Amino acid sequence: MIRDERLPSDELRRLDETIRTDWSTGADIDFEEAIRYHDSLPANKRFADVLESADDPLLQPRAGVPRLEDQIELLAYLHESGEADLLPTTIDSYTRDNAYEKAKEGLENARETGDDTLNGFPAVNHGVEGCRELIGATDAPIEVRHGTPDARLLAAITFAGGFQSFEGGPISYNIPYTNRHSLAETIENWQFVDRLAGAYTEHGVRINREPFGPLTGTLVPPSIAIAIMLIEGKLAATQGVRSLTLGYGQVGNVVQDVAALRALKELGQEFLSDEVCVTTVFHEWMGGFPPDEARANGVIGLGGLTAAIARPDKVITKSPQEFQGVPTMEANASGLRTTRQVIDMAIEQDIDIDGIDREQQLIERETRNLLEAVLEAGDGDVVQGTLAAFDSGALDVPFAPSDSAKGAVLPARDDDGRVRILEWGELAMDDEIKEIHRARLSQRADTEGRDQSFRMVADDVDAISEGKLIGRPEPRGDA
Amino acid sequence: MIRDERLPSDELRRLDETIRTDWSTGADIDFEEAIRYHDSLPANKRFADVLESADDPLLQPRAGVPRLEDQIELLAYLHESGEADLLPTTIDSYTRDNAYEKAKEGLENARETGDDTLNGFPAVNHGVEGCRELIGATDAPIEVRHGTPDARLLAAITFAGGFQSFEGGPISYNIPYTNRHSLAETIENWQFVDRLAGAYTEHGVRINREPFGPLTGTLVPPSIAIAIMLIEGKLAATQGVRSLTLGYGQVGNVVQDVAALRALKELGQEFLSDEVCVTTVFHEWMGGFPPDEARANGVIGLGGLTAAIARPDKVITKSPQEFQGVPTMEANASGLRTTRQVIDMAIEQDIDIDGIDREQQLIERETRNLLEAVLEAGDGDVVQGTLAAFDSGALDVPFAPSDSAKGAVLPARDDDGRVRILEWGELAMDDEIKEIHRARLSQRADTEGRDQSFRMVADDVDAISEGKLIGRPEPRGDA
Amino acid sequence: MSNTVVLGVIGSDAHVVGITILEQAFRTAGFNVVNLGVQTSQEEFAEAARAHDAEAVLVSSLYGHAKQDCQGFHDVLEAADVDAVTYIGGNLAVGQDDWERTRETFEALGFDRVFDSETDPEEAIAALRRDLRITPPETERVAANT
Amino acid sequence: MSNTVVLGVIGSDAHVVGITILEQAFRTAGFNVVNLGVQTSQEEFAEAARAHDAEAVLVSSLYGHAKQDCQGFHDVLEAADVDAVTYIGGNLAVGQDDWERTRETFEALGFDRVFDSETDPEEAIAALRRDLRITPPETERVAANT
Repeated sequence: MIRDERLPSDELRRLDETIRTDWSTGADIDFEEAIRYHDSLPANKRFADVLESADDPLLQPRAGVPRLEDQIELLAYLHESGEADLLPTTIDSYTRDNAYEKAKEGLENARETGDDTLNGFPAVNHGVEGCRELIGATDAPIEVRHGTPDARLLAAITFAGGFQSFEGGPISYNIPYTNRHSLAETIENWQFVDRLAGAYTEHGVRINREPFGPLTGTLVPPSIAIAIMLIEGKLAATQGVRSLTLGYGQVGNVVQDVAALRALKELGQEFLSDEVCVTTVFHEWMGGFPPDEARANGVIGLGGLTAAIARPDKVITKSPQEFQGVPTMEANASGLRTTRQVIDMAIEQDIDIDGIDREQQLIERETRNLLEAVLEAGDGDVVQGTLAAFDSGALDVPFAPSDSAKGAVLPARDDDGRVRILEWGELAMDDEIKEIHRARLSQRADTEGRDQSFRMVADDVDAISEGKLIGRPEPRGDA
Repeated sequence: MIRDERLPSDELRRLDETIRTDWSTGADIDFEEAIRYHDSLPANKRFADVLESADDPLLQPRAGVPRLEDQIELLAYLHESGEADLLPTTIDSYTRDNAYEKAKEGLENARETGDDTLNGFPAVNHGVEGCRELIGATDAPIEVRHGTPDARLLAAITFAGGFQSFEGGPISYNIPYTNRHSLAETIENWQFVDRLAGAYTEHGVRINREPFGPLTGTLVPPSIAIAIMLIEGKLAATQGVRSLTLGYGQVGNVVQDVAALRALKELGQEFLSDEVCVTTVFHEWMGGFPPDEARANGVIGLGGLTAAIARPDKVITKSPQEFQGVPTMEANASGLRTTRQVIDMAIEQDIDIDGIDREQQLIERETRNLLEAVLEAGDGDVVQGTLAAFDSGALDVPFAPSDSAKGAVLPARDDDGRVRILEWGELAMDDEIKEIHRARLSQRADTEGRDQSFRMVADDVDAISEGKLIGRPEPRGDA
Repeated sequence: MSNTVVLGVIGSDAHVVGITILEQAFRTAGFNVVNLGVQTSQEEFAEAARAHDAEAVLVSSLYGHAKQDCQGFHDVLEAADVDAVTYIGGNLAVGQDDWERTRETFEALGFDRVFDSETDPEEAIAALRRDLRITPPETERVAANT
Repeated sequence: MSNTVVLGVIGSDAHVVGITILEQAFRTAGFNVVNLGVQTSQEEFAEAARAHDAEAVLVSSLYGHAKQDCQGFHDVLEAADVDAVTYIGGNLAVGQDDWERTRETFEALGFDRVFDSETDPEEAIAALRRDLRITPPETERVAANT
């Protein structure tokens, strides 16, 4: 039975050897030699140190193309013209599905035709050497960003290849992405990833790990996101991870977003051991964007302002071309600079908004409800508790495609635009909290002259892409 | 001696007849017929009514091209694609200098070549008929925006031509624009403009008048701008204006901007007679813009957020191409939509920032200092008081090109980015207020490890265009 | 009649928001809803429709590969003896294809109705009531008249 | 020596921020400053320089028409018996002209030094001290060494 316990060294070794045989490039991994490679990297490529020692929020875009030389060029552009502080390497979908043969064909195709036939960088196919060429050619720290339920080989190769930060986690890279993997399975996969990061850490190479906070990116109530961040943080810490960046995706209400980021930081420091350095990352709005670059820039601007007030350690930026999918590198850099300008204009200002503390207390209380339910369900074991809580619906994620989550929770915005819960399913929350949500949603229903219903949910899901925060009904009559 | 007194009807008539002879198109003005024309306009073209009855801030761009058909097309585009609520017609520079012959040549040239050989719409040359074609073809209210010290003929023609809103004032369209007109002269000019607007108002056509709040657009301390708005408002009200939109230009500090807009509204309602409907207009940042559309969008985003909190009645938007001068119509519409998106996402949120009340009190106290000095200097007469106060420097505008202002006041930002006064000249301000400013600037000086000096001023003037709010010195050494 | 509808996202598509809202809407409208979730195969649709004796099969697709995913779908339904009304909705074609052509394509594949991604759930519910000759519940008719 | 500098914006240009800051900077550096403000004619410069026995005439231009505005300027100065160092600074050419050509153009017009709009006031002050062989005040030399 899988539990929240550190994998023994011999188990790590055994797994590591098996995993390396999944694809030919696995053979090139040499742990001792990889440690020496990491030790040879200059200070400005050490992800955890750069992130943890920064005074102001650092900015990071998303970006990945199949060919090595193109990826080098893309990152150089985002670093120079986009003024990105931290760089990404986004992995292609085939690699996320462990379909390395297809990724290989796509890469060959890309090399022959010059087209981007993959939607990201197939790091497993590029292998240790390819990764190191990228690390060597790039003047900033780089994180692996993906969405891979079974990222064991990807981690083994990219760690050996010099990457010092790795996104994802057993819940956050499973529940929102797929229904093809059980939660027990991904927890086991990620125990290996975290244990490997821990092994590097023990040897002085602190690999930064970043659970994916936005989850389904669709009106996720802050306490649900934070509870999952804390669980994934705890699982990673058990395996020896010492640099953890907990994530949160903007919901668009400034007070709630600032409160959530503060709650995330405080609970992270409380819930995780003192050995772990906890930082936070704020994702600019992950829901649907307006099909208009001008309006998209407004959404990005509000994200920048929120970041200036909440001061997360890192911000993942969006581009004005978000609506149409993968942005041009110019649009990507543009999203970075719009965010930078707003942050730099606002961050020295004393902007202290009423009600942030109250909202933070509510979020923390809700999060504690969820965490207690998890610990109770697992008799103190986080892994067993997580499995049981998702199974019963005590822990749930709205709009999750995975069968591992009930998906019974439905969120809706209140009259102030904060995300509340309309349908609770079996979510472990005390009645007082439920009553607070009910009252807030009832206030909105009164304002709008309609009942609380799934219509609010549907309207809210589309609201920002249609230019508003709250999905109000159309005014009636000739107004 | 010119005083703040209503021009007698016969004087209005006499002046009106003289002014009409300044250019051939003046002959077409027929006041009675113009009243009938205004009465025939539908509700959605009545500027004052549309502005005063709106729930949320209305958006208005700047725009003017020489040819009538192009101006019609431009306004239609800004209304439809930019979703502008109120439209502008910006007048060309020759007309602002009353050089109608040159404007005529420019217009002919534009008609022959198709190029925009003038930087705006020469409304005097287009005459009453041309203006009415524009009003008739456009589905929203239109304001005349210009910068003309002697706008008497422009007002007579555009009012008769169906425009119901007219920007400018004797101080705000003189001091920041030119040193070629004395203040006494422009006060006399604008008494006519306001008296004419008042005559329309008496006949049921409420012409909206809008003093130009941003003044020099360069770190103008809020109380100075507000004092001048109140003076110009008072002068206009004396002549019979009943719809007044007082203006204020964003300084970039959210608390100070919100406080200033609230002070402007409250003092406007207090200082002006109850017969006058006072509204406010917020100008997005009028200083130097970053030479980068992405960063410019950040500046615009912060403006939108400020407007969402302060809720002025109107917002004049900027475009991402502000740096390079006149924007394309696409960029102009883009600035409108970026602003709209931020306002619509933030305006329903309860964003109550600490310290706004305190800052508002300070601004109101400063403004009262200035107004009292003006009234005292004029023995109760605002006109004479204004002339005397500008002459002595008791009232002053920083960075004003006009010899009518001392220009001895120098502003600088404090450690929070609020605009304070570093050099007072002879500005009428009590010692306690001066001490507050000194202390705030001293705090900044400490932070930066340098003395308070003109260097701060110079650094602040360039700061936003260089990506920051406050012009901090470059970090020393190898940082 | 069972008033049962089977709902799912076909193919490898993992977009769940649309069917989550559809599920709520149809349930509120008085239908029994079997929500198969995302990444549902043709066979899973057919099996569920037979097992629940469904009167309607509602297919959602948002990632642009609906045409491939639905090839032969109605043969699979027929082979499983499913006799249900079939609807499809979502982003049914990649890129700038015009909607009339898209609709014809999917009608030719055998769907009774084809909806774009802007369609409100109410519209689909109203259509299904017409197709199944169902009278809306009393409360709703009253509400609609106010 | 009088240490007097005459300062102004030439032509129809109304950009006042630059000379406002320059005035403060030169005054702080110990110069007597006569600020003629914006929209100053060649004749007004010459008259003020003669009247105040100025040792330097500093011309600012930011609207791109400096070349026209300065044609014959040094003849006007000479006619007024002004023997002063002359500097010009600002946005001296419209568009993308390269700076070296712009500098040569204005040196050919007779200016002793030509500055672009990015120049700090300190740089102009230091240059003027060199040109006039002035020693900076004691306090400033100390500050510069810390």
